[in-house]
Amino acid sequence: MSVEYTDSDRLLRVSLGPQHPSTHGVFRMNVELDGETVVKLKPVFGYLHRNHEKIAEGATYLSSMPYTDRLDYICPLTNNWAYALAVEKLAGIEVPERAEYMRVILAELTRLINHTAFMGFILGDMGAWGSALMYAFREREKILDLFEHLTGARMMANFMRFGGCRNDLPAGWREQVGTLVEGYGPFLDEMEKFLVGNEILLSRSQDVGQLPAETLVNGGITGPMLRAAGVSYDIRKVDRYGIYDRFEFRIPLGEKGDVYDRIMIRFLEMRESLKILRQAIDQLPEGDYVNPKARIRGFKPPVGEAYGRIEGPKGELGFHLISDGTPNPYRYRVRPPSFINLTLLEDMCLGLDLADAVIILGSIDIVLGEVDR
Amino acid sequence: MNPLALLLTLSSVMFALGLLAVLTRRNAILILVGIELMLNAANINFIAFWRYGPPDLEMAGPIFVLFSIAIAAAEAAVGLAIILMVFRLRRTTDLNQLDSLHG
Amino acid sequence: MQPTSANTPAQSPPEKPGRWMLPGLGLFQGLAVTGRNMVQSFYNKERMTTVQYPEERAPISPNFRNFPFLVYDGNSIDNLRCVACSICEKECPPQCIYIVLERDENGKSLKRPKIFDIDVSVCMNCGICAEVCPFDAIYMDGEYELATDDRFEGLLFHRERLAKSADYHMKLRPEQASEVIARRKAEEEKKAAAAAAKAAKAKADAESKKAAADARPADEKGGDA
Amino acid sequence: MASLLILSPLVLLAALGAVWMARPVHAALLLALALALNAVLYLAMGADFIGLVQFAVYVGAVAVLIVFSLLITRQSDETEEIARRPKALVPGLLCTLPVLAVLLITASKVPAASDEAPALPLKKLGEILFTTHAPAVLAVAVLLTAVLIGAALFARETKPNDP
Amino acid sequence: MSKDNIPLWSPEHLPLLPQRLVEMILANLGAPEWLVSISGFMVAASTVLAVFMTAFALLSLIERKTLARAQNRIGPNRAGWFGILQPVADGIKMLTKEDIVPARAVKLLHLLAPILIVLPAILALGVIPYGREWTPVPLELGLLFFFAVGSMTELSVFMAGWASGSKFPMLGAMRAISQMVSYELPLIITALGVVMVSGTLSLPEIVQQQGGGFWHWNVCTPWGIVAGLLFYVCTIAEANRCPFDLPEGESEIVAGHMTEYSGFKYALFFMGEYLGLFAIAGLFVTLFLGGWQAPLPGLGLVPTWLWFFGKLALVIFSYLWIRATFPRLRIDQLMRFAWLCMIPMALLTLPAAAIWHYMGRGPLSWMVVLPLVLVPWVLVAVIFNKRLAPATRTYRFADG
Repeated sequence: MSVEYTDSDRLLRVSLGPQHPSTHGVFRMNVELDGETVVKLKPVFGYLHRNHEKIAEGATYLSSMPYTDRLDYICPLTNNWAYALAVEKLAGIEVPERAEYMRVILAELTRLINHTAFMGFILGDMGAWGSALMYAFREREKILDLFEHLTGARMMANFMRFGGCRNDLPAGWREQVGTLVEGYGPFLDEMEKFLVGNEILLSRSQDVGQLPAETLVNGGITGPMLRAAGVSYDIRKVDRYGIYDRFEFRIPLGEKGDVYDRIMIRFLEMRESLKILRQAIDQLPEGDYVNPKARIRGFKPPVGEAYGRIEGPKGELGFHLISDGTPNPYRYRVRPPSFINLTLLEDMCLGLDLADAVIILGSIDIVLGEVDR
Repeated sequence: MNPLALLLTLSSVMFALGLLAVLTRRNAILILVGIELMLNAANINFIAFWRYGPPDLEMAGPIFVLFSIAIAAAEAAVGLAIILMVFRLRRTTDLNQLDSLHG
Repeated sequence: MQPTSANTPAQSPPEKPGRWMLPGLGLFQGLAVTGRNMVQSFYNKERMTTVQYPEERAPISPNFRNFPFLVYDGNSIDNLRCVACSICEKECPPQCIYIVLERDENGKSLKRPKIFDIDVSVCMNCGICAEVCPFDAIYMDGEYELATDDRFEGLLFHRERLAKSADYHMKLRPEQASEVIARRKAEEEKKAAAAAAKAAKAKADAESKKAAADARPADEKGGDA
Repeated sequence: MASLLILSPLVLLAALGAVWMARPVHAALLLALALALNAVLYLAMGADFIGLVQFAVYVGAVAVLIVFSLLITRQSDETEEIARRPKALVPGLLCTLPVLAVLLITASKVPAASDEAPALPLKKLGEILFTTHAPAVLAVAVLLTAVLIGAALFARETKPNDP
Repeated sequence: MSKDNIPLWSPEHLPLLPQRLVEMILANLGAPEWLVSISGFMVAASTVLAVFMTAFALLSLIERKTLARAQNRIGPNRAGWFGILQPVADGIKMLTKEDIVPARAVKLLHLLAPILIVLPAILALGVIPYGREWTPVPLELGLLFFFAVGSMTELSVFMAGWASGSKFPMLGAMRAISQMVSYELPLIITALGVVMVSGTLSLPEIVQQQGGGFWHWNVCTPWGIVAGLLFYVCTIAEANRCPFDLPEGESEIVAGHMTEYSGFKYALFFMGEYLGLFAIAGLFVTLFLGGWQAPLPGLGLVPTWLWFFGKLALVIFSYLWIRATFPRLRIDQLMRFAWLCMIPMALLTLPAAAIWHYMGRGPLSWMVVLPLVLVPWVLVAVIFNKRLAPATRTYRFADG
């Protein structure tokens, strides 16, 4: 590394990343600083490119399922669901009711995981020495234990199948989720006390990184980031995919769309997720966990095209599939929320401090596995 | 050797060096460095005369040095603030380029 | 969609608009939380979840899956259930399975793998092989302490390393294994009845074919290798 | 005496470096060294209080300020020709040498040094400072306050981020 | 020597024992006076150094343990019982690591910086009174010496940042200097209040005056509460600890001025930081918490240095606790806090201390001085509440 200045205006060029303590993976920001103020920021990504889409085009439909786990490795089950939804649309497969409920439970648990971990990460970015992260991971661990019990893997679940789920709920799992949901509220209270009243956090996060709602909409931003700016857009309400129309829940909306709002919106969303979970556990019916007509071996969808999208914890997660009737998709395309949310990073950071850029990046909540695919 | 003479020689040379820096440096901040040297040379004199000169019951030497140090600190602060202001406006501290008052 | 305002205290941020809060109170709230955690981590199991790994182990769910293994019946690994149909090889997402069918001298399939290799450094524990196998021959193992300092051979599991008895399966996942065994038994019985009828004819066929195969054993061996 | 003989050349060397070094940061650091050695000189002469104040103010504040403004103005790695003007050397020396000559001649005519070391009682220093010199102290206090406010205003004008 | 009539083995004099022994042996061997005093001084200095090196090793472990507990972890517990050998393991690791010097570094300054950061910390530790009998260097101008020496740290941080020839260290050095300069002002001003009240710069003397129970400590006076609190905040900032750890804010500028250091030089930085922490926390204890004075009269049996180290441990524990909880400030907030809050408040403690000094201890002076410091405190609180924490937001809900 060398010290170099652009001759004209004597800016300091700093390359944050690809190996830097707060880039959430191998991400790089080429920042030009005037003092500590960011005057230019160029995100550089692709260090974690794994050729996911092309590999999927050469593999059978089922073979791509475990790869979707690895897109956003914080929340694999929503990825599974989005992909399964796309294939089900493509092939016209019905999903039994019990499977739908299982999916909702898993997706909301995943949302809890993601938002909880987010709280820890954002505090880490702000410089709190890991306490919040450890509390978050302590609770996340409980959910991961549930996942392990159900799917056999803590993170790389590979659980959803076209037409349902891979296996039925083990005995007692439902009750375990019930106790977890009951215990989660107090944890959120504690976390909120830890975070939200803290004056340092308030002064660090308020009025930082906000953009007008129009810009966000034009930029294709989705998820908590968009809702923090006050735009009511949640695919669970818009599409009502699965059985989300059966549950009573609300969409929290922010005021300013700064980092603070993004944190708070995620808190409120977790509380809504708990509500959904309670209802889903109560209503969970008996029945098939997978459509008995769905084939595992030799699955060939008809010629066609489908786009399945869900409200992932980070935003709209979509899979676009084109089938030519062979066992492999002709075209396979992911719409990753973190990647598209990341595109407005520079606009959010300009004119702010280097330290702000770091927490803004944290507040976007990216996972490089999904950004680079 | 007479310690007083030694110290006075030291302070004279140091003063001369400071003067040289003020006259030959182009960088405004480094001119300030020269000024600090000159001030210090003067301070050495005060302390030297207090120590080796005729008895100084009122301690005028040290007290003058105290004032001198206080004022030097103020001078440095103001000087650097001005230089920084100029730098912000003109993006340079090179005195040869700061010639907008030049006819 | 109609926006409504927050109502319950748990769902709105702690500060109410216009309320004067002592500055620094939030900091003390945070200190209280960490302080509570600091003290409670000494006696509260909920707070201190760390497990000292080599000495004590967290309980592992019976559903936990790691790398696949092959099941054989009885005591000999020659009785692998696998018939080397290569379905798993084809479905395996990272393509870490390599199978070669064993044939007899006549080139006739013996319906068992001559080579069955899994490169566990590539395998991603997805369990699709176990799912697609129509012969109940491959299942996911729960063993997880497989670290080795040999990056190449040490992580390439051959048939001998992969094969585990049906009893092991029974011990590992009793529910799944007993279901599988019951199903296999039923199938076996059905098959046995059918096979008994055919047995006499088959025997005659086999003898005549064997005579033909003896004539050209060398060819086949070369072809297999 | 021995300590003076050892220290004086060191002070001079450091001062010479501060004047002569091409890179501004080197010059500033050598200035800090010269000032610190100066403080040691005061200590050696028995003016403890002055020495420590010199150290705290010059090394702790003035030198740091100079160094910091070098950092801010991004001159920390400039080269020789920008830092100095060789053409000015001759006139500079022409002006400096007579001054030096006069000073040295004066210095050579000093009376013999008294050998008894005067004491520097802190309490008495304070009393004199705040009785005899009270108006001067007040003036300096006003000056310092003005400087504090002025420097703060100067510095925050364009960018609130920079101190 | 006059010390001979003091019992050699009393717990009060335990820390002085090595010095005494060496002096006694040398004197009995017939060594000249100057040799006796010099070796005695050397031994006294090494005693302090040994004590604080041990404390440094212990603190590096205890810090990790405490943070771990606050985060529901166990912390290092593999090297030796309770992880007690962890500092040794760390030390061996540091020593055997490759020492990397960047190609663009200015070699001499790069080498000098870590040394110059340890030096002032050690020097500053020398003037603090640890016990009634135990002040390594009882200087008349102890407090001034402390600040004079402490101000050297800024230059060494600058040297480290600049000499590395790299960007993150440079940013870190800029942050460190501006932070240290800004927080040194309130630090010195609040300490001035103590000087005014005690009428001396000698640290043992200041402690001596706080004797007779905790209500005589400087922190238990109306101006002392405010000054002590401000001083405490400044010590955190001067020690570069969370939430003022911007100079090395690892999520932003990797490790600040220490980014390009490795191996033993890095260990030196680490050591300098911890020794500086001891020094500044020790100064806080000395100035405001009564130094080695027992909290209640009648506890004469306990050796006084135990009280000092007990208080020091408490102060340092509070640093650890804070570190486990708080996020980091931003540089402009940090500066604003220093210049708009700390310095005016610190200046206000001076007249309060003066009034207190002239009115003497008593209810009347409480009634006069307390409002003098409380009113601006509340004013600043109101202003800050308005400006710094506009934390009143309501969230709407859209339900489908």
